[in-house]
Amino acid sequence: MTLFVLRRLGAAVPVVLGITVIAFVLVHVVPGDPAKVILYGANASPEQIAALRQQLGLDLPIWRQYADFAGQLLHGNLGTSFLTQNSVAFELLSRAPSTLVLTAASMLVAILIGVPLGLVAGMRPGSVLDTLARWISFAGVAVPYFFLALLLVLVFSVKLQWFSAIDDGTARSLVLPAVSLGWGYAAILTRLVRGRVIEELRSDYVKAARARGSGDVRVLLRQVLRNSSVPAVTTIGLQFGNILTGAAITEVIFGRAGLGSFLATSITSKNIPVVQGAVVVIGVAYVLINLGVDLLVGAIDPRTRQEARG
Amino acid sequence: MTTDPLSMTVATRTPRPVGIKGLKATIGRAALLVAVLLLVVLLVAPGLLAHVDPVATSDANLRGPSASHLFGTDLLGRDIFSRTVHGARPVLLASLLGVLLATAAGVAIGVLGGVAPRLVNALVMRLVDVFLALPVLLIALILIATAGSGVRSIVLAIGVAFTPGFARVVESSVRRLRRAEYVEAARVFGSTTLRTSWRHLIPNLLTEVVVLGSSAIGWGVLTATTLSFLGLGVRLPAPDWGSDLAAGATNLADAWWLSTFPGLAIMATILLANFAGDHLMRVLDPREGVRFGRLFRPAAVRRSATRDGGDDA
Amino acid sequence: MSLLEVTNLRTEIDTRQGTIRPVDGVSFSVEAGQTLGLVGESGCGKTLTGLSILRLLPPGGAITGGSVRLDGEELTGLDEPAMRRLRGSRMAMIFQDPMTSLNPVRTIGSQLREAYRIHVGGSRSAATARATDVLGLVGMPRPRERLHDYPHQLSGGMRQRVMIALGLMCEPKLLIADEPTTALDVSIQAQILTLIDDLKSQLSMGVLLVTHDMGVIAEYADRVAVMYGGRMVEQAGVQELFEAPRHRYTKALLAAMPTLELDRGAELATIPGAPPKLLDLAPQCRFAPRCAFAQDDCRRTDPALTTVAPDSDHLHACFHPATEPAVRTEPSVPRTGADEPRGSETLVQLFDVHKRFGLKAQRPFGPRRAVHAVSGVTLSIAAGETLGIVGESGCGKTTIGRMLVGLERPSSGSVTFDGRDLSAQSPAVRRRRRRDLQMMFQDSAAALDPRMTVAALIEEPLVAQGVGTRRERRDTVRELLDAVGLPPEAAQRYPHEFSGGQRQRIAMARALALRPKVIVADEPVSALDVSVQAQILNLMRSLQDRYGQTYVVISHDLSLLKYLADRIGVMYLGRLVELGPSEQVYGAPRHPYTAGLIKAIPLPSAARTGVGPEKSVGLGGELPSAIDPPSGCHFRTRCPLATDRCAVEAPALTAGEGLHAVACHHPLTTELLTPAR
Amino acid sequence: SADDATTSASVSAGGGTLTMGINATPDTLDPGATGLALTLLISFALFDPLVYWLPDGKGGSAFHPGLAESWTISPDASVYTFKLRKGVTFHDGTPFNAAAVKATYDHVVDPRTKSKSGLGALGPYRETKVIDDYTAQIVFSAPNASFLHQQAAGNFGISSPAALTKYGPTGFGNNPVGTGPFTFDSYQTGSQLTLLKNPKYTWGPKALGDGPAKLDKLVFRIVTDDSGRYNALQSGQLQIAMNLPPNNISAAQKSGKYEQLLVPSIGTPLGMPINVAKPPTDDPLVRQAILAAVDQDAMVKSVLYDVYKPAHNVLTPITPGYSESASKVHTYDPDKAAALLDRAGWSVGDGGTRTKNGQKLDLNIILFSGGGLELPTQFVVSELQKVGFAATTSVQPFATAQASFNSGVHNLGSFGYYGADPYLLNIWVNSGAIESGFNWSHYDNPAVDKMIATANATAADATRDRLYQQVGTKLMQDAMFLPLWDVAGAFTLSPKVKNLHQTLNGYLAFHSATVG
Ligand SMILES: Nc1ncnc2c1ncn2[C@@H]1O[C@H](COP(=O)(O)OP(=O)(O)OP(=O)(O)O)[C@@H](O)[C@H]1O
Ligand SMILES: Nc1ncnc2c1ncn2[C@@H]1O[C@H](COP(=O)(O)OP(=O)(O)OP(=O)(O)O)[C@@H](O)[C@H]1O
Ligand SMILES: [Mg+2]
Ligand SMILES: [Mg+2]
Repeated sequence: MTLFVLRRLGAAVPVVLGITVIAFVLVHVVPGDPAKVILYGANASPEQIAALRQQLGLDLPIWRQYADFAGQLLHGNLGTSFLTQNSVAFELLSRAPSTLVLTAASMLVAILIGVPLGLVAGMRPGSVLDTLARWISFAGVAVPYFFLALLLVLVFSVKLQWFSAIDDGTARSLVLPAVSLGWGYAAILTRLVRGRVIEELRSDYVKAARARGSGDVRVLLRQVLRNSSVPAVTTIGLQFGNILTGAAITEVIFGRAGLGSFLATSITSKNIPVVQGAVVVIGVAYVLINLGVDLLVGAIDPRTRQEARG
Repeated sequence: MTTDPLSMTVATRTPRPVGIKGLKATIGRAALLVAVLLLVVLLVAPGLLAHVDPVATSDANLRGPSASHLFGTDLLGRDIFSRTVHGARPVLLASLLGVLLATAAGVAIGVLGGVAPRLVNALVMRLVDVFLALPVLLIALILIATAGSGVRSIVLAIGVAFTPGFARVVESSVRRLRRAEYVEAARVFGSTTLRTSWRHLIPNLLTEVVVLGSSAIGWGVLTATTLSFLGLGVRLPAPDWGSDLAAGATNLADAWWLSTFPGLAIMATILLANFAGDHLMRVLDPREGVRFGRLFRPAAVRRSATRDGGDDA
Repeated sequence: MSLLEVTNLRTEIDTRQGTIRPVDGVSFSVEAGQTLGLVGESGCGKTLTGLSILRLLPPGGAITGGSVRLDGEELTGLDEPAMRRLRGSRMAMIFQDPMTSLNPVRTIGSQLREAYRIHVGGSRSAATARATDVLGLVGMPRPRERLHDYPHQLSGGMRQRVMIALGLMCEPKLLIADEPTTALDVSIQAQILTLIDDLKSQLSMGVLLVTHDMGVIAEYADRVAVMYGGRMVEQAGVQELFEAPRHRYTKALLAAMPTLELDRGAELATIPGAPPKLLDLAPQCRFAPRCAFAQDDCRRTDPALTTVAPDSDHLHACFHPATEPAVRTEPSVPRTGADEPRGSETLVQLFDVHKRFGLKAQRPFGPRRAVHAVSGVTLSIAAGETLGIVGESGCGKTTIGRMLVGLERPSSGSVTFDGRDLSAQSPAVRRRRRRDLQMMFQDSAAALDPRMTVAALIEEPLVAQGVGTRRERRDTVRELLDAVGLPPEAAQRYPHEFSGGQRQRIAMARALALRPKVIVADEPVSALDVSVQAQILNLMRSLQDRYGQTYVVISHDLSLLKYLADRIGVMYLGRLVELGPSEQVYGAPRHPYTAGLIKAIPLPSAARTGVGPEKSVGLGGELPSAIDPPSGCHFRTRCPLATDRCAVEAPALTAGEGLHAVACHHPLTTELLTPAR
Repeated sequence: SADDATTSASVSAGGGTLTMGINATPDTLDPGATGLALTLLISFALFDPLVYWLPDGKGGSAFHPGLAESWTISPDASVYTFKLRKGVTFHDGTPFNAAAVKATYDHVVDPRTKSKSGLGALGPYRETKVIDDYTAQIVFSAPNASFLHQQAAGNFGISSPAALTKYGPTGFGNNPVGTGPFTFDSYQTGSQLTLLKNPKYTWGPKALGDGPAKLDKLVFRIVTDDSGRYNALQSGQLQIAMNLPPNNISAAQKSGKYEQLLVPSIGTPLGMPINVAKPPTDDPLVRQAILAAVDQDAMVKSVLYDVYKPAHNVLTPITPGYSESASKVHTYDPDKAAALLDRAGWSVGDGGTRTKNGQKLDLNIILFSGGGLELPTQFVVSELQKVGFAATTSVQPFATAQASFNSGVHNLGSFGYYGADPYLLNIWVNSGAIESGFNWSHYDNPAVDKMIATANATAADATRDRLYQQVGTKLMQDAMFLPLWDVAGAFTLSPKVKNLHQTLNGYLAFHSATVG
């Protein structure tokens, strides 16, 4: 197991390195002068701007800038926000909990809706329940989450006043954003789990289990459930980044201070260090989460461990 | 009402009345037919459906849906029906072209990665991994911020953001196909790598790619509208579902029609794209080439033909 | 009263194409302590008969008539929960593929316990104890430890033992074994079948042994039931059936098998055509379209199962049964030119060829490991001969074949063709050279690009090599199609529209397109039914007579090679352990391994069954890992004759005077193992 | 949470928590460093300036003693001397004196502070002299008549020198310490800012009330989504929602459940700078035609729900130096616009779009996203189309748009600037600010540059105002800006909220505010 983790971590190194390069390069491609961004509103003279450019190291050749950037990264220093002059690490960290909570809650919504629905539908393909599940999943993928969020607020907080319209720190205020963000993924999971269940139910070992006298429920719980949860787990891992950025709009609508919305505004206002920091953090988080997913899949399916051992 | 590809390949548990089976095929075909027709009309001549100028303002502003304005009017008195119809163009164009771009790039990178020697493969696929680790919206946002606004940027954004996912799938398929015996067989009689790629790999990838691409269109629509919802890549006052939805968002309580119709349009498009994609997946037997004449033939009839042939002497 | 009595059983499956009747009025019975062998070609309804007894039918399937009685109790009327209580407790079923029939994500212990606790209940520890016992019973070494293993950690043979153990957890009265050894090597097959046989008498179970292999039936069944097209066509005691088959189908089936004692010069008898599809069948004898003896009545009415004599237990369903007692009615046509001496000039030469496949290191920065797929094979192949390579799964047969045609490069050693080392030449020359070396793959469905027409497929090598004009190529395609016995219309169709045998013909035509000097055929018929297998083997031989190419035939089936090959090379764990003319290798094997292999082959001959239950397991144990092969002689771990010397010194392949080559310190000296017929 | 409990419980006149929804995230809480006008709103609660400048309630404005009891200005407007109030302490207990004034101003010009608007507003600052403990003198290297206005605008709230040293030039932004009516309690990044009553506060200007603040707690809740603020106001999570979109303001007004406070702001109106360097808007006739073609009054009615006031000038009416006559230079007259275009050689082609030498009369409009001009611009475009213009509008992220404006690829952009003194025009039309500043009209007129410089060197208010009026008129005549509407802070509030005061920059002062 440790071996597996080590190998995976080793494989992740070039990816993380690549992420830092991308973070660095992509942002430099965006037009607009960072010095001007910093001095926005200061009515700065060209000389002041030039001085600031020099201070920021923007006059250095690009590879030197990257070397400095990477060197700082190694020390855990993600730079200083152009806008607030606070450290990027601080800015990200102070917003991370809210986003993580929202992301986790959405995933929970997705799993709690998607997996049972998929199981039930897959057990009886073609049944009324299955048809229902499939329509739900179709609708789930089709409704844009931002539109859903708007509708949910209008109905459940403005009209019915069941949930608060903006975040107030309570779990209750998490319900609407989590549902609007998790709904689409619930739909995806439903489809995946359903397909997998159908496939598993057709497999030889299920036939063999039936030949030993296993009933439907036993087959579902003891034979199929574990195998069928693999696509759910891997999908969540792969979609992690997308859920996180999907949170950007949801966060804005529900007045949550989170990474997603922060990242979006930072990109549009060309707050370079923040974007770089966030890209690196998101990239690394993605790598780590998928490592965790691999471990989890390994725990579910012993064959994958074997494969990794090679 | 099976639309799932997996359940289509097996016999069903209980014999079902032919009517429902037929209906299922009909829905798939109808969805595809409607999708194609709509696509053509919306892209080529939206004016056929809505002859009111979508940007023409009038004094009749903020009117609810009525006979003269099917979907009502907005703050500037523009006809929402016309805006919804004409608004399809940027979204569809962006998602179709974007997905097309991603498909082309993904296939190119995937095939390259798949047939290249180990070192090149590692290099290419690591790069793909890097982009895969970055969320689609993030890539899109950065590109929009770079390339400025307009459909072109959204196309580019979707193209770039979707490419790594495609490349990954294609690469693993190529690697699988390369081990396929018929590809090895080609090596035995001395087919060059280039020829093998062209004759065997790419044609056999095609179905998969078509299916992948059609299922990505829904995501493309969602991404495109998300970007324009954020006010990025928008050209005013041209109609656009995302930005029109966003513009009406504050009016949802008092003038629901402003956001609702663009929202429904997005939903319908994604739904249709998914239906059509599912149908494609069902009718495009991986064992045969993509022959488009086949798309509108009933799936059941075709499959039985192949089955019969398969076991026959 | 029989243990199991099946009367006039009918099963239907509703599919999109219509209603399939895979079990159509089948009757038979199984006695306690007896094995009923159920044979027939692929798709004739054997599996579904077994599944119908358990009532585990595919979606859309239902039993529509007849009765199934277990110990006198009628099963067809039972509700699902009652059936569930029976499954696994009073009757158990073993499936063909042990790889897929075990849940990959659960330990075998938990799967064994589950079977027990469903029916017996009881504590976990009781279940564990029982599981350990049963694993011991099926011959699993160190059963307690194995309980924590996952299926993928076991070898194929061990997995099948687990499957059997699963069946035996509740001591069933009836065991249905559906092709329990088809996926396994002969040596393992013999072990497993012997095990089932032993357990049968030990537990006085009734066994329904489903197989398509007449040899297996002959050795392990007490009584035989032959199915064809969903119907029961013949039933008899095993000896009676082999000595005096009545149904024309049974007779033809027996004749089509290449047997060890079959003369190499003879051509195999074939059954034309293919089994019927079980859809919308006309009321006629289902074998009639393929039967040489069919007459009008056969085509009008479906014959019923009747006894041969009033109080005989030999039943058949044939209007014109065979009455002559001989085994072969269709005389084996002597093969023309079979005795002409083959060329002796060396065409291909392998010299000390090694092939290692690198594996990932176990630890990061740890030593890299490798599979030694082939280690030090030296071999020369003469022009025009047929060389057979035989050995257990994983011994490196395919790898040798792939190196011959250049799909794989040797890690060391050389492969020379016409005296020139291929790997030393420029890629362009090498590509041209490929014309001379062609390959036929095992799975023709996989080896033919599904998107190309047959014409395009056959023409492809010519196009790739830039041979001929378009017109010439078209002519070649037509000629080749004719040569392999396919109609010209086939050219415009797609591979999936053909049967397995026909596909193998297409593959053959393609391999011939470039008029190669050598064709390497990797398991060319192992995926085919006996009747079709015979067609392909005959074809291969006739094409050799016509075009004079050299064959290297790779197979795990010694009897097939004995029939087809001039010389046989026996491989074990990457090494060539014996090499010689096929009669000699078979008739007087010098390596203990070869002898064991031969012994393990189940024989369908009446003579053999007459010998009685001399069913000795040819080879014990299993093939060791190719990553860390045993030191010295690789075979020593399974060899009854092994000495200390064998552990130290690897024997070289040497030929004694008048004897063929063997790599053994203690070669056998037996004159002939089996008497010539 | 606990906050809500207090809110609902506070029915009495004093005490309680007031939660206000603001529409943007403050970049920093250091008013000296900030680049966002919004931070100045918070700065009025935490800091006191030397001199307050407040509306007089009659459309005018007046100076009130703040931390300075009196002040004198040298005739050339380059030396300002302040007599300071005694007995004032900072929130951290540090006594207030001249050293604090010096520390505050030196902090703004410290490069490490990376001050944005403060640095710009301060002008040619040389030094602060500590004459004695309670006399401070601020010296400029050039005449700077705008200073007294500027120092009152919020950027120069006097900061605790102890805290400045303790937290450093950037750390102070997270730990603001002033002398204001509220003390800083906590800031949840990007989410909310909590302030507590400063019980010692007795030195506020009489115009804003007596003694310490009435509220116990003042919370600024960041809700960037427009409808989010309105929703939260409706669900009772906010008592004040700032800058709601006009349709919601109008709906709130109609509902009768909320009160509406519109606080005019000094500075420029919101509008569209017209690029005088890029064809076709390099032609003055075309620019005049644009100004004549757009009916701001109609736009305000239809798109802004009549919430704001239409603008026709480069400055808002309450800004010193605002010229009444400049507002009359252009009036809505589409016929005149057509005539002007005819005269400029643009003739009507097919489809109604004018052409000249085969060239279409096409305008490239660039907006930045979230600038609030999306809908109004579409109105403008429809007006322009009526007289024969064609236009393409693209919306870009702010940083991208800024780069476009500086490079001058646009014909029309979007702009609005808050500034305490008409000297802000310098930022906006100075020829030195084209490539890197805010001169998005690319207006290059040395004469105007000089007039503004002269005005800023003139201490006498009347003379100075006159000079600015001339500048304003000249700018309007040159048609380098299409004004749309006057910016104002819009506050929709629950009727429970009372005793709010307005500031001149369109914000509120909470010195004597109460809830319930
Ligand atoms: N699930 C199913 N749906 C439809 N037809 C089926 C199904 N399973 C089997 N059949 C058909 O039933 C017939 C008998 O199948 P069965 O599996 O019993 O054959 P078999 O004799 O066991 O052959 P094999 O030797 O290939 O295992 C075949 O023609 C097959 O095509
Ligand atoms: N590409 C490969 N990478 C790693 N190991 C391989 C590879 N190809 C073959 N091997 C290993 O080499 C050994 C010999 O394989 P090979 O396929 O030649 O055996 P075989 O005799 O043809 O067996 P079978 O009868 O199962 O086809 C096996 O242990 C196999 O696992
Ligand atoms: Mg079978
Ligand atoms: Mg092999």
